[in-house]
Amino acid sequence: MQYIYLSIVLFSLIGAIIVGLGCSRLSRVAAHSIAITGVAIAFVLSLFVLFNVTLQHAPVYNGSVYQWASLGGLSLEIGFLIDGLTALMITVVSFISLLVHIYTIGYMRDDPGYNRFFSYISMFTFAMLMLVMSNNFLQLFFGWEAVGLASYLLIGFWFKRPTATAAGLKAFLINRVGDFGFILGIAAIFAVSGSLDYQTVFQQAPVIAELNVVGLGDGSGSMLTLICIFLFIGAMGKSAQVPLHIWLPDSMEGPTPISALIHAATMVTAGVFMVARMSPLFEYSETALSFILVIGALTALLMGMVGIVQHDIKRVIAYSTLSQLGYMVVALGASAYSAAIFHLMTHAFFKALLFLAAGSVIIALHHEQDMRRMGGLRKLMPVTYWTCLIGALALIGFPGLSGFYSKDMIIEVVGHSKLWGAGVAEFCVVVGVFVTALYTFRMIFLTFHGQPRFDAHTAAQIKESPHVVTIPLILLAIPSVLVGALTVKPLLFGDLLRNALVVFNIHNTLLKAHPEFHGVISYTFHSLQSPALYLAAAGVFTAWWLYIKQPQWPAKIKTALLPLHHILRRKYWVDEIYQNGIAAGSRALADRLWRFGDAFIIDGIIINGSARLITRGADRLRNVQSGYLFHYAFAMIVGLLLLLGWMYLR
Amino acid sequence: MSFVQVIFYLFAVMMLVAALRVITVRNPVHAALFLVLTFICTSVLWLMLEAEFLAIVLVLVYVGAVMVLFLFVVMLLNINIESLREGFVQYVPVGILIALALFVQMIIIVGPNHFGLQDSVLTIGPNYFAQKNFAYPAPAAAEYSNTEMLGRAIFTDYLYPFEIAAVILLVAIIAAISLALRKRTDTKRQNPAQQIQVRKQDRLRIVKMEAEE
Amino acid sequence: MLENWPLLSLLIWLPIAGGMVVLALGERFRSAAKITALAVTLLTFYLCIPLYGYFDNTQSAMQFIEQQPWIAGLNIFYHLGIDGIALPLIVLTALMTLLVVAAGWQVIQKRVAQYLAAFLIMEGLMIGVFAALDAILFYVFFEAMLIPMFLIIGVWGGPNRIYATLKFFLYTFFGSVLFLLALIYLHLQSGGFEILEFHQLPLGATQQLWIFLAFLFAFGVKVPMFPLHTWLPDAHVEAPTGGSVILAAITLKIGAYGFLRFALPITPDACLQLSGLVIVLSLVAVVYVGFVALAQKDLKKLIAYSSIAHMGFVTLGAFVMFAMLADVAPADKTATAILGLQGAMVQMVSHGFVSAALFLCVGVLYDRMHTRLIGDYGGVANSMPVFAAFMVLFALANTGLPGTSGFVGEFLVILASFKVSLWYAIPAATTLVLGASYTLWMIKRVVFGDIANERVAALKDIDQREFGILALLAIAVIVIGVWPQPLLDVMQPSIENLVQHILQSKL
Amino acid sequence: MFAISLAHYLTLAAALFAIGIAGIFINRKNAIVLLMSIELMLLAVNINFVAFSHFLQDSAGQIFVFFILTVAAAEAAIGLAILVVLFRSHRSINVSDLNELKK
Repeated sequence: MQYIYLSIVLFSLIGAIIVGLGCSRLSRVAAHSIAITGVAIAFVLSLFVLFNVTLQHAPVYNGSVYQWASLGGLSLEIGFLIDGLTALMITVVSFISLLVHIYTIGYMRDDPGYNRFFSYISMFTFAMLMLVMSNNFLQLFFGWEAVGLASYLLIGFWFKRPTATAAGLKAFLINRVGDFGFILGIAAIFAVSGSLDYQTVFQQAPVIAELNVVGLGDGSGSMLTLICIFLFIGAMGKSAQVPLHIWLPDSMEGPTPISALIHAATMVTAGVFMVARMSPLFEYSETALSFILVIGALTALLMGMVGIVQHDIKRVIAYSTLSQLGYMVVALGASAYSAAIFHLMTHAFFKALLFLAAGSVIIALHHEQDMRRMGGLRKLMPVTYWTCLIGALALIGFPGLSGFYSKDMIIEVVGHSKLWGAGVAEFCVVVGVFVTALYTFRMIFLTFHGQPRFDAHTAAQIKESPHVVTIPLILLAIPSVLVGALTVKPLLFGDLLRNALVVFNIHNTLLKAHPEFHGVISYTFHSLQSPALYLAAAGVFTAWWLYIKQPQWPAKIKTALLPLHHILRRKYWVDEIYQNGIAAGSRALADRLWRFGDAFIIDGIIINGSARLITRGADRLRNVQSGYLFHYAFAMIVGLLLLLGWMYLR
Repeated sequence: MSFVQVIFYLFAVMMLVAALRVITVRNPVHAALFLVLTFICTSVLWLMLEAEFLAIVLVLVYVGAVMVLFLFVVMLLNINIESLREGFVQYVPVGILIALALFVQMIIIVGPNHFGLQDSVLTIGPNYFAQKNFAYPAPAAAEYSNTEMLGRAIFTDYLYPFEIAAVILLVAIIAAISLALRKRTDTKRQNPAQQIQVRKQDRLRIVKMEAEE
Repeated sequence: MLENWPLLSLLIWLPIAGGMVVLALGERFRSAAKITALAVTLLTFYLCIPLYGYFDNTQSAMQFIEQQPWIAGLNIFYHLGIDGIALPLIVLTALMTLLVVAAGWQVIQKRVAQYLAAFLIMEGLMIGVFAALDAILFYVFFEAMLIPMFLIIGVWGGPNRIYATLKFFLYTFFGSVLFLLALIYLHLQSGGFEILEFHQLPLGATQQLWIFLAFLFAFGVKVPMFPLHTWLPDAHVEAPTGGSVILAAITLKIGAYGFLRFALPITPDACLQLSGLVIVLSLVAVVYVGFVALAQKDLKKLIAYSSIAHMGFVTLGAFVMFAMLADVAPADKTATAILGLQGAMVQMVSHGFVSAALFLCVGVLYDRMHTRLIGDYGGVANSMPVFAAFMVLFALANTGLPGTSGFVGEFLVILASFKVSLWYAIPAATTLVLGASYTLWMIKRVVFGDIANERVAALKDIDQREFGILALLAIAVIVIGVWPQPLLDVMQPSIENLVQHILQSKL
Repeated sequence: MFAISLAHYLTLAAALFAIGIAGIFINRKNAIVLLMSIELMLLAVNINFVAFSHFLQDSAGQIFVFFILTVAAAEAAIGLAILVVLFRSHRSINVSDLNELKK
């Protein structure tokens, strides 16, 4: 089995390396064949592992591959932990990655960086697989940073565009802010437990929970809370939670397959996955859970609202991603880790679907992304339309589709949470349902319905995308419909994740919401009674009213609610705060420090100052050196006199 | 006053006077000649101290060679004496003052009592020259040879310094020659090597001319 | 067969002799001089293989010992020997000189033979510093090393080279004079100059304090530590590429090596007493210098400042365990100390590779464009794709990305400092953000973007020679990042031994 | 009996030395006389050596004088050679003109 686990990661790595090194020499067909083969093998093996874990109830595998470093009694290893959570994650990751690889053949057909792109996405897949399969914090951090790197390279893929490189840099730096917290969290774990191995650390969790932080305030802060918050800061960076979210919308500068792969389905879920993986630690700290709950809820609502006013089709989906990530984080905060993972999985499918569908529209319109210049594409691109509609319905939680189960569960569990901030969170997620439906169907209606808003010349050229694009869409549409109903039982109520997650009874909101599970059908009907469904319907109706029935209304509403619209258009000025406050501030600080600290004080006063002092002193002293022989003779004789005098007086 | 004392005082006074003249006469040639006189007086005093070899060397080498060199140089160079004597009078008082101070100090410090050769602390006066707890050395035996003694010492115990001194002298010779030597460009002389190497075409030029009518 | 050879002496004197030969060949036999230089560096590097092969990394004692009386009257010996701390640095030196000779192959037009000879002699002297077990021998190599570097910057340097060389020389010399004073004092106490005897020498608290301050100045200048660092950017900016590479890769390490070889074991109690100062200075170097790097407009200055920030991690790792509370269990203390010191050592080796690689990259650009200003570049990736890939890789290593060597040292040091105190770990961890900011912002402005001007458009991608040099460094950077264990294994016993020694009070 | 004691010689040497010093001051511009004054001072030292050698019955003093004579001869030779060169280039041996080092 160990070799199977190893091959899962290695095949995608080998693909990345071969394509990357042979970048300019390999033909395009060879490049994508190699990369796709690597990921396909990874996917097949992951599927095998998943079956092994679910159907044959294979025991949890926890073994090391090689020793990375050992020093002073500390052993750092690279190894795998394979349980239900990992198996599920690797399957989702490799599946979506595989589809994105295939889709890329069509999407990037005309791009000069074709081979490079395949190398990057294969490397990204490798990094993400390393992250989820890790059995220790070191490897987790490795994968954590490596996906950040891949996203940096991929967002800035079109490096000639200044906006793209800026967005890549921004993504990396914001992620680094998160990693700053994350590495401190890891260091804290090491400091208290002396190990970086999951198993060892989790076993010590009860002990760690008793520890207090030395040197912080009055010494009564809980060490575990500190660790959890540090770790969660890492998750905030990677999963783009407020206020570290700003990189995600900008990352839409990258090619669309990347938006699907990284910024919808996999990388951004790393934070959610990590918190779920760390549930044995987070369970001990209610403070940290409250913190998570509030951050998630804020992200869910605020980012969804921004999505309503976006014109760029990809940005709408990006804000939707932010909002949905907020939902997952809320679920984590409510200790419903399995619900978060469940939503992570369903969201991966339908959000990848939405992105790829949006990409399909974008290629058809020759890289036009503004929805104000779309419309009426339903007839022209039927496959894209229908698959996109499925994705949208799944996103808003249409009964029976995958998003319905996962999102509804999150809303329910938040209602049962007793933590501080749960009330706010519940309000946010419930209102969020309406908002989600509104922006999603606004996008659908603007893009596919109504009158075409592009010129006839363009219209004549529009045709359905090639098979390499539509097949992945269809392949993603299927799980978007089915996966929720099929997996709700094993994921939420079965024991697939039981080995991986730890939930205290006192926090077990899932159990409170559904003491018993009577099958998918009754569960579906039970959920039909919840207000969420009707809010979603209201959202769809509003969108229909505003953008199909009365298209002049949005402008009126906009003028009526101008301040609110302004706030949303400016995205709460967070970007401006970062740009003008933090970035410009630190640049100015850097400049001051350099000019004042280094150039003026150290170099100017201390170094050159002492040199000047010596020069001046020497200038004075130099006059003694007249150059006349008799002056020196005189000095010698005076010296002789003094010497003799000294000898006498001695 | 014994004969020895007469000789000593005679030559001592002569030496001091000659030395004074060295530094005060206007003409450097005279100064050099007075310096010769100083040396000669000194060599007499050294004879009295039974340092015969050094006394003779002083006359032969110093007077005979070094001082002649001085005279050569002085006469060789066309010296403008007047410019050199600028400020002469002005500096005389300072010179005398410092010389006196130094003299007093040296008498006190380098004087005999400082080396434990006299028992009193400091007695400048008639007793200053008296030798107290320190015997006069006995006159040397008849067969004693100062030269032989020096020779033995130099070629045994002081061989290394002797060789080094020789090298120093050699260096001085070479240095002096190389410093003072200069290639004169305005003299006409023959270079036999070049003369031998001369070929016909260097000297002979055949010019074709039209025959004159 | 080779194990009985005086390998260390060979490693020291072979390049020096080679340098003399190259010097003698001179300008008239340019190509012969170049080939000789390359052959000598290759041979020297080849000699490192038996050195590594016969090195026994299970024991902490000095190995390959050579001892001859040198100045008997003062008990000064020609005493060589290495342990696990010196070995990686010696190998690094040999490798870097090889690369520098290769890098200067076509670039240097003026006085090639002298240029190469300076590097060869420098190589021998640097290896001598790492191998010396006699303090005076160490000092002689330590000082003599200044001369070739002085010439390299002063003769082949940029327009402001005189200022830079003087600053470099005076700074270093000031420190080393104090170092000499400390050595003389130690000699008066012990009667010899054996470094290993100094380690055992019982010293009082005040004595240790003064000796430590002398060491702090001497090695703090070399490292360089925070307020003593301003010579480095100037020297780097003016130095030719090879000079920068050696300066960053090796000479900075000599400062840190001095701390490990002298300051820590000779004056452990003073280290304990002043550890707070050193740690604070190191953290200032990380944060303050990180910010200063952000403001730089000159590529080399930026990398120079980044070097200072990275060397801050070395001193932090070397001193952080002293700040542990007294009531911590000894085993815990030892473990943290090993973690910090190993981290510092790995950081040194890694920084040797990464900064050298970055300076070589800048050199490649400078050779083509003759400017170091970031503003003159832009969109280099368009005309030099292969080079851009290397430069991005090294930049990422500079930001401490896991999987590259830059990560290992920083990670270990951050782990160790958190173990000591939260307040040391937080500023240290800011390097993740700051390092990424200044490095990648530079990359964005230089490598990415559209072609900035026609000069950039006309750039030719790297040739095979440059490719080989950069590829070698890239492999080293990745191998250490993916599997640091072999490197750690070499150092482990020596570091354990050092830790045992320094955690025992001499009082 | 009032024999010639060591003190006589030392006093004489001191006087000679003082005259040499005075000579340096008085003839501060004439390089040749400066050299002569130096010879006077050396001679004074030599007298001391010989006198001590005689009164202490130790030949080392005379040996030393021997070497001093050697060195003094060398010094005089080189000094004069320098003077000649100097005169050739400056047309003067005035010490006040010799301050090139300062420039």
